[in-house]
Order: sequence, then structure tokens, then C-alpha cells
Amino acid sequence: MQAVKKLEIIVDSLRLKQVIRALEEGGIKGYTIIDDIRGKGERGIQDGGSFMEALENSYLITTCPPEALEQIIIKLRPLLEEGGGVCFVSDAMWLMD
Amino acid sequence: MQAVKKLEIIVDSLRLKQVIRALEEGGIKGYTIIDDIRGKGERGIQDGGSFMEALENSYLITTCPPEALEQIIIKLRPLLEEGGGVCFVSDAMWLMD
Amino acid sequence: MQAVKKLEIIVDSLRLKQVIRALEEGGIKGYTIIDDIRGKGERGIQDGGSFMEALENSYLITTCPPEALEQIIIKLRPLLEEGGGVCFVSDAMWLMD
Amino acid sequence: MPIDFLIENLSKTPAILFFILGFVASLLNSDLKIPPAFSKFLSIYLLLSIGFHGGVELSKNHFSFHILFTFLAAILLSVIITLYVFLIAKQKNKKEDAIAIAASYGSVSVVTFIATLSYLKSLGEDFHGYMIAVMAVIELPAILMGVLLARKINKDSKNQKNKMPWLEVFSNSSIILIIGSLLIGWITSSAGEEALKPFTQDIFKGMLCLFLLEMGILVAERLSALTKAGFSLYSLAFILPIINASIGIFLSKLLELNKGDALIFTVLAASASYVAVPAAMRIAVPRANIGLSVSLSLGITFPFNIIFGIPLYFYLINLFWK
Amino acid sequence: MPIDFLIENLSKTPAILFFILGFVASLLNSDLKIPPAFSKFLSIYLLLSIGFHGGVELSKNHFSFHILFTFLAAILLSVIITLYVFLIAKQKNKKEDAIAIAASYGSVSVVTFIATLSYLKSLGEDFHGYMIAVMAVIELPAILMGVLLARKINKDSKNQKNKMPWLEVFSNSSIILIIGSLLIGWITSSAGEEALKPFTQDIFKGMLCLFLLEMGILVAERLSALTKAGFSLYSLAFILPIINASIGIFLSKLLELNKGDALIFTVLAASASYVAVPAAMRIAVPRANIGLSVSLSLGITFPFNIIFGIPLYFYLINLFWK
Amino acid sequence: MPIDFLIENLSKTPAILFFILGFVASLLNSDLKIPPAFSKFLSIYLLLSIGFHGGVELSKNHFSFHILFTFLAAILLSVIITLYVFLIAKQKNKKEDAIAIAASYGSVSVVTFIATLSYLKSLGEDFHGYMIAVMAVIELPAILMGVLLARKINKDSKNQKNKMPWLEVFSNSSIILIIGSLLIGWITSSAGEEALKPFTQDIFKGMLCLFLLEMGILVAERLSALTKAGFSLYSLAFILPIINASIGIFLSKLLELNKGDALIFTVLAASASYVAVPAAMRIAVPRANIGLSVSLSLGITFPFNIIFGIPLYFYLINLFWK
Ligand SMILES: Nc1ncnc2c1ncn2[C@@H]1O[C@H](COP(=O)(O)O)[C@@H](O)[C@H]1O
Ligand SMILES: Nc1ncnc2c1ncn2[C@@H]1O[C@H](COP(=O)(O)O)[C@@H](O)[C@H]1O
Ligand SMILES: Nc1ncnc2c1ncn2[C@@H]1O[C@H](COP(=O)(O)O)[C@@H](O)[C@H]1O
Ligand code: NA
Ligand code: NA
Ligand code: NA
Repeated sequence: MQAVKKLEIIVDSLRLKQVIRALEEGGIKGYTIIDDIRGKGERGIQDGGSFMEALENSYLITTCPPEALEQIIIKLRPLLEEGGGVCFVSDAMWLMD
Repeated sequence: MQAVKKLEIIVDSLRLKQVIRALEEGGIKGYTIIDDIRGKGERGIQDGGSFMEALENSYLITTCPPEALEQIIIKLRPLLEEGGGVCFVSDAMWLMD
Repeated sequence: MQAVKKLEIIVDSLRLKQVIRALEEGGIKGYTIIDDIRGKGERGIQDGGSFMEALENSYLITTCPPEALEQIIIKLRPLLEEGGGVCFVSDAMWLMD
Repeated sequence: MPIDFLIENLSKTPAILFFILGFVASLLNSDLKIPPAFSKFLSIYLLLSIGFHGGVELSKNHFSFHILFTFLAAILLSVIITLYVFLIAKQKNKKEDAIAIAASYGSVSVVTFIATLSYLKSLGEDFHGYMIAVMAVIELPAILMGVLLARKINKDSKNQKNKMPWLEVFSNSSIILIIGSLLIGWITSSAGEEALKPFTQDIFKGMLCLFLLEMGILVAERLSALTKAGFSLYSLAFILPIINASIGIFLSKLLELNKGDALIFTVLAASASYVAVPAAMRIAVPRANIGLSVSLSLGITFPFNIIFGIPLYFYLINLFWK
Repeated sequence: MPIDFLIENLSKTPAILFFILGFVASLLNSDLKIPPAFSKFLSIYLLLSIGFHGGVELSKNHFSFHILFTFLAAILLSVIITLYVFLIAKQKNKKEDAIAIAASYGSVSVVTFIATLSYLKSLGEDFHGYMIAVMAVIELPAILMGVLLARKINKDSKNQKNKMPWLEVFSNSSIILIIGSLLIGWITSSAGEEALKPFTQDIFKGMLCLFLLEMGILVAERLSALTKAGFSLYSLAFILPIINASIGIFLSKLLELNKGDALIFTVLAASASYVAVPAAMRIAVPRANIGLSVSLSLGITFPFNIIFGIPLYFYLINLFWK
Repeated sequence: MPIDFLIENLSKTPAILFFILGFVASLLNSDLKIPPAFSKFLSIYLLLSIGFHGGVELSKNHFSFHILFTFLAAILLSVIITLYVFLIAKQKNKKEDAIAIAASYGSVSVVTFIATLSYLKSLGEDFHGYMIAVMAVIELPAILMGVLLARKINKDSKNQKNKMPWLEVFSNSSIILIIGSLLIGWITSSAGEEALKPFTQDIFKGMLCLFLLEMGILVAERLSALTKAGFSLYSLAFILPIINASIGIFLSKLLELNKGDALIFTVLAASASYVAVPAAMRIAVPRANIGLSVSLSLGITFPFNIIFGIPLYFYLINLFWK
């Protein structure tokens, strides 16, 4: 097993493509996406019955080597600052190596 | 980045509103919800093809400052004791500040 | 609260049953499943508009006592080696005891 | 002989064959599954269509004391069944579980009800439209009894920290939907019927096939979950529909219902809820093992009724109504 | 008197009663909810059906300058409304929020539009098929104005780090779907119409009922979210449809539209978008609080229009067209 | 000339235009997407409807040796294609990937098949109902060959730690659904057909439009994923349908099929599976890159067939059948 940093990102579904682009620029190769989720944050309730895409969130999980984290955050932070959304970083072990 | 406690709560969908109420009483401002998931626990398999709401789970993710955790748990625990469901607490870093 | 190991497993939906079988052989009693999610990994993009099941992932969350982890990994690893998929392990606290 | 009824029933109704297909697929360990969002939609569709249809039919019937008596008898029946099943079930189960089981058998399975209507139609047998309205209101008394029993238990055990969330218990989505659609059908009457016919009637049988396909899968899953429950519980799920059907036939005779209405009334008695009541009990009796009551009502009683029960009950009614 | 129109409107159209059912269910704290995947499908279905229908109708009309003028007037109307609403809304809101609100009111609510068509049909009132095409293109100018306003604001605040993603703004799914379906209807014309009729027309009213059920739930949720906004915003959402309807009626008179077309034109003006425009603004003005604009357009203006507005506007049109 | 066929094909069938719409939307980077739960439902609907239809048709045909020979020829064809494609594909690919590709081309694309039927209907060309049943069983031999090849590879590499999960491979949801529906159609025959007609037939074309819209989006996504594969793979996906169609036409001539049946038989040969076979191979050959085989069969062969192939093959058949 191998130590990695796990990132969990929750953003507007409509801005997910931009986030993926930023992550890939930061060197991310793998990720998992859960679409069409709801939530509440600083910008109020996001719950559009899903046909109002503007009120829908997506949840993205990805991992990176600890030393790559800073580079990724540099790419990611301006996006979240501009358009809202959250990101949690935590420690995990990656099973396969 | 800022240290936070991350809570992951899995409960019957029908009792989710009560959980949110408890969390908000405990001071929670933001959360994310994934609806309509299934699982297995002490009370057996929860998988109702989703039209049997009584057999459907929801997954709620939220974060709080480490010092606020205790207050939230006080609100949350009786609900889970009464009606089942689980909660995991872990450490994470919150990207935006 | 009680210290546990949290496992997050992302595999092809079609192989989920095998994973659950392996986990249960390893002693797991409870888990949560989010179906029908997408992602990208070593084997390329998994996103089949969901009617192509072969291109669909599932996300499984489970916990175990720290001392049980090794036994579970022994069961799990060959499955992921053979058919792809990822597993992250992290530390968490279990609220109810 | 009932066996002819049975084969007729099977070879003419695709819906029941799709139920069997789902069941077999699940036994074969197939990955066949209606996506959850879609099976929830199907369930909404069925409730809306049947409720709306019932409302339209009700708007066409003039009020009569006969109709009123049928309603009252159905409510009484529901209360009696809930109570006696509770007394039996609590012998070998936790009281909370007994409440969930009792309320489920006191109520009705909407899909069994629908299967009954199409069985009658396929035989060209008459029935009154207001029977659909009877079915729509019959969910309520069983839930009410469940809540009252729950309060009694809590009082006994002085375990009354949380107030009963009455509103949430009764504003359960299935109940709102069927009663709301009933009202809308009643208000819009034939104008509404004409507007919605292609949706609520023409494609109804097809939608039902898909729903029963999913039901077949779920029944098989429930049955394999049942293996851990005891033998007495299994047999209960076979015996209750037969006893309740007998009460239903007896009451129907007393009420002088025609044969079609009698079968419907009997099925109201014999079937058990696995949607509305478990959802209500999940809130009213949170400590109950809801999965157990669903395993009985959905895993055994439901397939028993739609495959054997309906033709059998109608065979009996034909005997007694001669 | 409008009150008769209103009662007629309600008692004959199940769709609006289902809207009210959803609304009431939500107030009763019910768990009733159309599964998200399904409500997204319903929205796709409605856009596809209405766009396709508009295209087929357009293919049956010969080009005329009268049609062209109607298109141009609608575009002009949309631009004017977006601009004046922006000027009003920016008084008490962030500029970004004002843009989102303005573009929403400059555009149109497809469901309000559909409700208008079925209102006209239920009255047996004529209208031209190309009005559907007018509606389909009217989403674009408001979005364009929104984007131009956003660029101006950014220039003023020298806050121009990211380029405007033009393509993404206009390739919004609702826009692609309605305009694409319009083209397909136009190309396949009556052959296509015949092939798709059972799907796009026969079950349309039923699908609309389900969608309005969900809308009722969402409106109730939006209203309770509104409680935190100020009074001036509330009143805006009531006043804007009335002002815009007046402009619409005035322009319709100038264009010498018949009564049916006039009502449609008026509703284009009076209604506000809560799907396509918010999605486009989410990308064009990421810092805006989109929830706010949706609360106004969906929470207040939408129910106001479908319950009171449509019969009221038509009452006025009947007065003026005499 | 085929070009006329092509334009006819396009301007009359909304379904193919919706496919193009989805494709274009994806190229424009639009967020248009059928919700996954709904596209899975659409796929279930199509399989159920076509299987059921095939069963009903089969029940109307008397058994004949001609039918039997057609079945056997189709199975033989499938086996031959799987084997020769494997031999070609393994030259430049991993053996596991070659198996997945070969089994996919040995099987059939249900949607291409459906497009063929509606093409024939639009031309008023006759075909036999049992050809649908031929299609329904043709998925099996290719999967079986895939499994046998996989076992051989494993034996060669002594890599046989896990037993082949036979049941799971063949109880794949698409296979269960199409064969189950075929049986149900066969049992319930015209009674069943009448009951389900509004659902399985009337709204079929509309549902197909929605499904093809989603297919267009997925094809565009697959094509952009292809850019990383080599040139030889690309060309394979163009050449295989042409070779296989030629074999299909040749065999059809030998079997003395009528023109309609010949086109269907040819399309069985020319099309490749991207649902059932990849799902089966995912289990039988877990180390294979399933995405690759789907990119070829769905990304290239599928659009090639439904836009150019079908009219082209029919043009050739018309030449040879004179
Ligand atoms: N504390 C939190 N914990 C979990 N999810 C959150 C939290 N805050 C915000 N979110 C999610 O992030 C989305 C965007 O947040 P915001 O930009 O703050 O409105 C919300 O709709 C939630 O789904
Ligand atoms: N160890 C576990 N890991 C992850 N999820 C669990 C675990 N135990 C229970 N759950 C989830 O929590 C739900 C309720 O659990 P319970 O109240 O124990 O029946 C289950 O249906 C699962 O979805
Ligand atoms: N680094 C990662 N972070 C999160 N999810 C991943 C990661 N790598 C792979 N996955 C998920 O695991 C699935 C299978 O991965 P693979 O077997 O590498 O193709 C992918 O489709 C993703 O959903
Ligand atoms: Na009952
Ligand atoms: Na407007
Ligand atoms: Na083939």
C-alpha cells in the first residue's frame, strides 16, 4: 500500500468539465464522478429536481501522490473561488501499487 | 487550508430530514446529499428497487470545525440510536478559507 | 467512538457481486453502495450512458476494525488485480458502539 | 376447477409472465434490474393512473347508501385485520415488528389490486368503478391503527421521548399521490379522462409489465433474505391471505356485492402493503425491522395472490354466488 | 370576468391540478418527489415534443413578411425586457445577480408556454403553429444580452481573467434540444409527425401532469427559500409579469395578431426562464446567485402566470380585440 | 444510386436525425445528456418491445425447414465471423482484447437491427417476422465462442486460477430480456400483442428517437476516445462491416431469402454488439480493454451502418436479386 492524498470536490455540474480540465493539467490520471447530487452551501440550496441543471452538483473523487498536491491545488483553487464549490483533502492508502 | 472534521452519515431516506434538522441545530451550514443508495447493516439489506422508500438509504457528507464536533454528535447520536444508520468521523483539510 | 478502517472500493458494476462476496468472506457485515457512477482510470473512461453496463462503475464504502484489515485485503487484492478497480483505505471513527 | 383459471390467467396476461421472467432472472443470478429512478417512476405512474381512474369513476356514480356501506365495511375490515394480525404476530416477534406486519396486512397491495381488475376485465366480468376509490382510502385505517398501537407500546414502556410525527406518517408519498389523483379525477371527470386516456390507460398494461418485471426480481431477492426467518413466519404469509380472503368473501356476501366487486373486496382483504405502510411504519415505529414485514408481504403473499390467490378466490366466489 | 376563466381553467385541466397537488404535498412536508433522473427526462421530453411540433407546423406555413415581423418583434421585446429589468434589478442587488434575473425575465418559460397552448385549445381558440418556433428562438437574445452585460461588468471591474466560454453558454442542453427538434420537425414534416404522433402528442398531456406535479413541489421549496430575500424582490416577481404582459399585449395589437397568437406573444413576454437561462448564466456569470433568480421566476412568476396570468391576459385581450 | 437511398433514409426518419443531433451536440461541447437511469430504461424498453414482437410473429409462423435453415445459417455465420475476426485482431492487439472485439463483431447491434426494420417498413418491403427471433438468438453463439477462446488462452498461459462463471456470462441482462420477451410474446401471441400494442408499438418510434439521441452523444464521445488507438484499428471498424455484409449477402442468396429478409440477414452479419457482448466479455475476459471494442463497434461501425451501410447493402441486394 502506498500513501496518497485524497481529494473530494463538490461543484456545480455545469462547471465539472472545467474542474476536470484543471485536474488533468495538474497531472491527475484517474478520478470517479457521482452525478446529480444535491446540497447546501454558502450559495444556498442546490436542488433543482435535476431538470434545472443550474442547481445540480457533482461529486468528484480523485487521488494523487502527496508531493503532487500543491500543483493541483494551484490549478483548482481559482476555479472554486470564482464559481463556488468545495474541496476536502485527506490522507489515504492506495491498495494497488 | 484549514483542518476540519468530516462526517459521513448513512440513514434511511425517510429519516434524512430529521438528521438534517439535528445537524442544523448543531450549527452545520453546508452539506452534500447523495440520494437513493443501497446497503447492508445490522437491520439487514436496504434495497427497495427504490419504489419502496422504506428500504432506501441516503448518504450525507458534511464538515465542521473540530471544536464543534461534540455538540453535533450530541444532537445526532439519539437519532441513529432510535432509528438505525451509521456515522463515520474523519480528519480532512478544507481547501478554501 | 471507536477507531475503524474505512475502505472505498470502485469497480466495474458487473464485478461488484464478486467484490461483495470477497468482503463477506473477509468478515465484513455492513456496507453501502452507490450504483451507476462513472470515472477514468488505467483502463480508460468508464461512461456507458449506463445502458452499456460493461462501462459502468459502482462505489462501495465499508468499514472494519483495524485488526481485520489485512484479512480483507488478502481477499480483495486478487480481484482488483485481475479485473481492474481501485481501493482506498483511510482512518475513521465510528460514531455508534 | 381453479387450475384452468390459473392457466388462463397466465397464458393471457403478459404482465404476470414478466413477473415470472424477473423472478427467474434473479434466480439465474442475472444482472437484470430496472434502474431505481425508473422503478420509482413506474410506481408513481401506477398510483396516479389508478387513483385518477378511480376518481373519474366515482364522479360518474351517484351517491348511494350502498356505496357508503361498502366504504365502511372496508374500513372495518382493515381495522379488524390489523388488530388480529398484531395479536398473532406479537407471539413470536418483537412488538414493533408485529405492528409493522399487522398494518401491512391490514392495508392493501395496489399492484395486486390492479392485477385483479385486469383479471376481471379479461373475463368480461362487471365491477363498479367506485371500488377503486374504496381501495384508495383503505390504506389509511391500517396506518392509523399502526400508529395507535405504536403509541400504546411506547406508553407501556414509558419510551416516549419523541412525539409522534403525525403529519409525516400520513403525508407519505403513495397516499398523497393516490388520494390526490383520485380527487383530480373526480374534479375533472370525463374531460380529464379524455385528456389523459392515452397516458393513463393505453400504455398502462405495458408499464405494468415493466413494473412486474422489477417486482419479480425484488420478490426473488426478498425470498432469499427470508431464509433466515423462522418457519412460523413463512407460514403466516401463506395463511393470512387465505383467512383474510375468507373474511372478505363472507363480508361481500353480506353486503350483497356483485361477483366482480366481491373479488375486489376479497383481494383488498387478502393482500398486504409493501410500499405505503412500510414507509409510514418506518417513521411511526423506527425500531421495527421493516425488511421483515416487506419480506412477508412482498416475498410470499404478493406472488401467492397474483398467481394462485386471485383465480382461487374467484372460483370460490363463483361457487357461493350461484 | 376573469374569475370564471380561472375556475374553468382549473376544473378542466388536470395538469394544473397536479401542480397544486405537488405544491400542497410539499407544504404537508410529504416525501413525494419525482426521481431526478425522471424529471430530467420529462423536461427533455417536453422540449423535444414542443420543438418538433413547432418545426412541423413551421414546415406547413409559407414564408410571409408577417411571420418575419412577428419573429423580429419577439426578439426586440426580449432585448428590451432584459435591459430594463437589469436597470431595475441592479438598484438593490449585486450586478451579477441583476444580470441573471434580467436574462431570465427576457426569456420564456416553456411550461408556461405549453400551458397557454392547452388553454387556447380547451377554448377552441385558433393560433398559428409558427408561434411555437417564435418561442423556440426567443431564448437566445436574452442569453446574448446577459453575456454582453456580463462582459461589460467585467470590463468595468477589470476582472477579466477568464475568457467568456461562448460555445458552452449557447450549447446549453435545452437550447440545443428545442432548436434541434424544431429543425428535425421542419425537415421530416408530416412524415415525421405521423411517425411520432403517439409519443409526442398522444401521451403529452399525461407527461405534462407528472412534470407539473414535480414543478409544484419545487415551487413550494423555492418559496420557502425565498423567505430570506427582501420584500422588494418578492414584489418584482409579481409586477414584472404584469408590466411585460402589458407590453406584449400592446405589441400584439400593433402586429395585428389574432387573439390566440396575441395571448401566446403576451405569455412570451410575461413569463421568465428557470431552466435554459439560469444554466447559461451559471457559466457566463459564475459569481451570480442563480438560486435567487430561480426563486423569483419559478417560485412566484411561474405559478402566478399559470394560475392567474393566462386567464387574466386573455380576458384583457378579449376586451381590446373587440 | 445509393445516394438517393441515403437522403430518403435521412429525411424521412426522425430517429436518425436525432442521432445526428446528439452527435453534433456533443461536438459542440453541449451538456445535453439523457439521464443514465433513463437511457438504461430506454434500452430495456427497446429489447422488451423487439423481443416481444419477435415472439408474437414467431407464434404466427408455422414451423418449416426453411426457418430452421435460416437459424442454423445465422449461427454458423456468427461463429465464422467471431473466429476470423479473432485471427485478424490478435495480430496487433492483446489476445484478450482480440477476443472482445471478435465476439462483438460476431454478434449483432439491436439498434442497427431496429433501424433496418424501420427502413424496410418505410420502403414498403416485406420481411418475415421470425427474422426478429433469429436476431434474438444470434447473441449467444458469439458469446459462447468468446468464452471458449478465453478458456483456450488461459490454458495456454496456465492462468486458470478462477473458474469461468458460465451462468453469469449467459444470464446477462440484455440476453435474458430479449429471450424472455420473445418467449412471452410467443406464449401470449395475439392476445398479448393487442394488450401491449400502445406501449410496445405505438410509442416505439418516439422512444427510439430519444435513444438514438443518446447514442449520438455516446458515439461522439467514443470517437474522441479513439484518437489514441492506432490507424489499423480504425480501418478494421470500417472494413469488417463491409466484409461481413458481403458474406451475409452471399449466404442470403444461397438460402433464397426474399429481399427484406436478405437485408436483415446482412445487417446481422455487418453489425457489431456494444451492449450484451461487452457485458459478457467483461466477466469472461476481465483483463480485456472493453472500452476499445466498444469504441470500434459503437464509435465507427454503428454510425457507418445506420447512415451508409443499410441503404448501401439494400442497393446491392437489389442488384443481385434482379
Ligand atoms: N460543509 C460542507 N460539507 C459538505 N458539502 C458542502 C459543504 N459546504 C458546501 N458543500 C457542498 O458544496 C456545494 C457548493 O457550495 P457553495 O459554493 O458553498 O454554495 C453545496 O451545494 C454543497 O453540496
Ligand atoms: N460497516 C458499514 N460500512 C458502511 N456502511 C454501513 C456499515 N454498516 C451499515 N452501513 C450502512 O448503514 C445502513 C443502515 O445500517 P443499520 O442501521 O446498521 O442497518 C446500511 O443499510 C448501510 O447502508
Ligand atoms: N486515482 C483515482 N481516483 C479516484 N478514482 C479512480 C482513480 N483511478 C481509478 N479510479 C476509478 O476506478 C475505476 C477503475 O479504474 P481502472 O481499473 O484503473 O481503470 C475508474 O473508472 C475510476 O472510476
Ligand atoms: Na389486506
Ligand atoms: Na419573458
Ligand atoms: Na455481426
